[in-house]
Amino acid sequence: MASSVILETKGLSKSFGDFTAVEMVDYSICEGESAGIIGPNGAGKSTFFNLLTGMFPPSKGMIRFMGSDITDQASFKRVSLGLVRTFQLVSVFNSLTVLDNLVLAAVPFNSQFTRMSRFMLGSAHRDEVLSLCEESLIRAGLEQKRWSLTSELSYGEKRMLEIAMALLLNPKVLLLDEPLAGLSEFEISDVLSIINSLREQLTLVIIEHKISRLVGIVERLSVMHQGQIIAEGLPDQVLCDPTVRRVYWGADDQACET
Amino acid sequence: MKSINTTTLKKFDLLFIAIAFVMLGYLVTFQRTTDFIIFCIFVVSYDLIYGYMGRLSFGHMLYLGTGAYATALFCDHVSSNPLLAILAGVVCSALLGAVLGPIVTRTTGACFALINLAFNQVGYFLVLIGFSSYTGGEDGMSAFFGNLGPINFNNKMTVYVFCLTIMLFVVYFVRRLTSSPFGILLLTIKENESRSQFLGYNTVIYKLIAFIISTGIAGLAGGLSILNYTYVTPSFIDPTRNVEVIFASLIGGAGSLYGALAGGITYMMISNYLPNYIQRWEMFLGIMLLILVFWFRAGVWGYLTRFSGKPGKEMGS
Amino acid sequence: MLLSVGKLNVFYGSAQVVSDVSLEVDQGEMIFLVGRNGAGKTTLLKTISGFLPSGSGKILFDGADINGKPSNELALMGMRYVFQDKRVFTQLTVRENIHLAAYPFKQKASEAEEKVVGIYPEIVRFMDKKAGGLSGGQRQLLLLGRALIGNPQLLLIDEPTEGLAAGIIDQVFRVLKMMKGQLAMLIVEQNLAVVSQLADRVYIMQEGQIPRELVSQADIQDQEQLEKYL
Amino acid sequence: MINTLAYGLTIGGILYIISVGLSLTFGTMRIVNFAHALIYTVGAYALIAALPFLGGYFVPATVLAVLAAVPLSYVIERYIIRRLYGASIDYAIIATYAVLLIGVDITKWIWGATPIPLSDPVNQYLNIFGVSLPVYRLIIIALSLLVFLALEIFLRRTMVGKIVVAGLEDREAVSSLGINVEKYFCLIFVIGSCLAAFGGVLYSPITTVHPYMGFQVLLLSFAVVLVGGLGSMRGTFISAFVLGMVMAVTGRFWGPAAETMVFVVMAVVLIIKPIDV
Repeated sequence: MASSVILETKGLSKSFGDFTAVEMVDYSICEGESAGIIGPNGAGKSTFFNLLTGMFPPSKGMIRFMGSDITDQASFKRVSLGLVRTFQLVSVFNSLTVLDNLVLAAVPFNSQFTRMSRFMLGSAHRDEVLSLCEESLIRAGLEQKRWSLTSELSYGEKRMLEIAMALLLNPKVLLLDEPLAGLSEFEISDVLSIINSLREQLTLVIIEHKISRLVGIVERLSVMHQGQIIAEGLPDQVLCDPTVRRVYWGADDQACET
Repeated sequence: MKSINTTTLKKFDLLFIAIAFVMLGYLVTFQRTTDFIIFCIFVVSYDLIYGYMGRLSFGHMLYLGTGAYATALFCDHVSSNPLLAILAGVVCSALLGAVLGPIVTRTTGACFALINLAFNQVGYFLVLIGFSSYTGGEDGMSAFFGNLGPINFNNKMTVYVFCLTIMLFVVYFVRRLTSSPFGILLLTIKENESRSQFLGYNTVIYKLIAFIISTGIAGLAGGLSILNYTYVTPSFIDPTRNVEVIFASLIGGAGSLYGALAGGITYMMISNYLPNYIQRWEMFLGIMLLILVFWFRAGVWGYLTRFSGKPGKEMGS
Repeated sequence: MLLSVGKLNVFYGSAQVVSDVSLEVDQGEMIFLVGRNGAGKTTLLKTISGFLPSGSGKILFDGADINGKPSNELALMGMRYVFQDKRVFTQLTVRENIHLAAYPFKQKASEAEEKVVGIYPEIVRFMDKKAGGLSGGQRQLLLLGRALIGNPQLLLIDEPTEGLAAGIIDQVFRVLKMMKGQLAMLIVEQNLAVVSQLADRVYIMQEGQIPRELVSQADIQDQEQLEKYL
Repeated sequence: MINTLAYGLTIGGILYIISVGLSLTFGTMRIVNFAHALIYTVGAYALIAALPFLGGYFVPATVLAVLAAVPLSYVIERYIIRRLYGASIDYAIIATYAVLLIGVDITKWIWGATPIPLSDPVNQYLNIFGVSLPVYRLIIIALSLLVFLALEIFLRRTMVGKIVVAGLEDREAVSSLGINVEKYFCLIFVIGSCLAAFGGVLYSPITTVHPYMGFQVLLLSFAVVLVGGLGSMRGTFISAFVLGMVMAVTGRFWGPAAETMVFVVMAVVLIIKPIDV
């Protein structure tokens, strides 16, 4: 293996009552890699992300990030270590302006603002902060809308904003939960081009339904089904795996065309 | 650059507020205006946790009362220096906020409202009965401030000027606070706290900080009212009086600093002048609250800004 | 026409979620609604069935204007909505779940149970278990069976196969096939295999609108073509 | 000792009767209904108003007082609370508080602010282990057990109970079956309010009746609901008696601190087991 493992799980499980959403998942990803996770709805992909990012504690198993055990760490701690995510349903602050959303993401790990006095009493719209956000605004194509309320944005624009916020947090590993869901063809290509440009800079894990769009981007593909990872490997190989085809397309009569 | 525009505008705001309160002084007498000012400070402190952080408390009188009693006790037992006594009030309130904050700030909604109310009830009991040998129980206690150098704090005009100055400081401080990243964070805690944590913020700490600041300012209002009245009674910590500050906050428009001031003035105007004409004061308050909740949620400030589009226009009257 | 929706608009605050949607469902028809997440499908179904405040536009059911009527009245009129996420009452037993559905129609409990058993015979094994212990597939089948109690004329079903394993999807598929023709159904579905095998017609939903309607079976069975709308 | 125990059980019984209504409505609507305290007060005053007309007979007066809660609570549910569903929970809290303020003021208007004492309607004593206990208190304890059992049967055995249990979990899904959930919730609200009035009636011979009596009781019953666990009827039952005992034992040592101690217990419970509502 060329580079070191940055994020890994061992025997990670989560049950809700009788229902086991994630079962004994061993997963690992190396620095700089980009990986995809696919699987039918309800396979436990989002729950897996929620466990990784500390939305709730796992029932069993452990999570290591950059060599240290983060299984019991609070979500905000994980973010500060560089484990950042987006949400399946876009989650941005609708009551704030677009700019303020970005300001909030730009500030926490920027050495200029970590001083409490600056965080609490310095203006949120100082030039230093604004210049930090400016690049993100342009990248997300939202420079015209910086003073708009976020609730007025379209779904696709909110998705761009969410990704821009995630990037401002200086992630080492970025977890994208169905970043293309609910977007129009036009918006999908925007998001894909951003994701493509990120492959060089950081480690990516992407949950996605649109498998065809993922193939070109990820180097490795894992398939989840009923809480477990049932196949893993190069995208083309995984998609031709008979078990995967059966699970994913129900009855599997189509031959693999690759 | 828009940011420069707003800062210059905000600098004028302090001047506007000062002028408004001086005019108010001529209108309703300066002694009354001192009352108004102190209440406005209290509303500002309340609005920080209700309007900004989105937590409705029914127990904020506890901190006003703690500040008031601490100031009075300090004045009687330690030093009659008014500045030190008020400082003691602020510190005691903020300390109490720091002790109770970790318990209350992890609840929301109805629980937050009622746990605060329960603590307020405990405080009321302690003042009224528990520590009545110190606090004078139902009769309350007096505090006599000494002079501060040449300044005589028994002069009502001096108290007025002093309170106005303090209020301008508070407004300046809270405005810095609410227009900082911290202020934005408070708004996000109101909207979706768990999402803020995924931006790397330890919201537990920041909620606590906001709570402590708010309780400290409430204590300041308590201390200033001792300066104004020179006595304190259990009504300063009576939990049933919380409705006043909730009312003021709503009528001004929750979640806006200027709204809090407008609400404070409006409430004081109503409560100072209407009881002469309205016998059933509680009923009136209740009906007004219902009207606010059903039809007038944006409050005075919300409507002013909607129609004028200019923040910082004439306050009150 | 059993159900006819004309120029329906629905807003969330200032955001328009459904715009100028028109659709029709005739007696006994099985219609599918296909579109990507966030296209407004669930909102549309919930508005029709009275779970969201009425939008502007016309909704006619069985000749009567039902726009703005509360959901429970519509259910009594014969229009039933089956939620996504398989929402059974987990605190009640399966039997109680069924009885609850029989209650508003003043139907005999035993008749109601028979109705559910009719489409899902295995359910007799869990009758007295808490519904919370059922798996997703079992819940979905219970819900479908329960929706038939009181002989509705129209079912609005939201993502019946979502999150189910392949084997169970087959089972749900069989039940839907069995129900086909007996009553009208308007189904939101992302599983295109199910859509193409069952649909009489398909409405495509995109960004709150229905720009296309697929009528010919040739179009409906072209899964690759359909996939483009997901 | 036995006296303290009996006192604790009496307070516990009354607390249960009052707070179970709050627990029901809190469970159904997630709204802390401040007007609950008003209905409690109204119950007590209705008793006082009814007694002279009924020749001083306590039982028929009680029935009248409890019935008086029906129209009042219906109006509150229908025109205040139901209109605020979906809006921020704060508004419902403020609105019901406003109703409490208005109601208390009207009570003051009609009956004045002076406390009205009531005599023990049974006025007999029972000798247990050499301690004479008022029969009235024993009746209260028995009544609270009766209310508990009746509610258990009502919620678990009847169709209405099942609708409410299902509605607590998922209002929309109940509605999709053709059931008018609001009607049943309104019924529950009225039942809970009647219990509050009943509690007010039962408590008034032990304390005095005054317009502000609802405020303290509201806080106490809220503590009961919180300590018992939200939406748990059995938890409410147990915690009512536990807190009743807390009050009785504290009261033995230092009367005025009894209520305060309840809030201290509540704070401790909250520290150990935080509640997210």
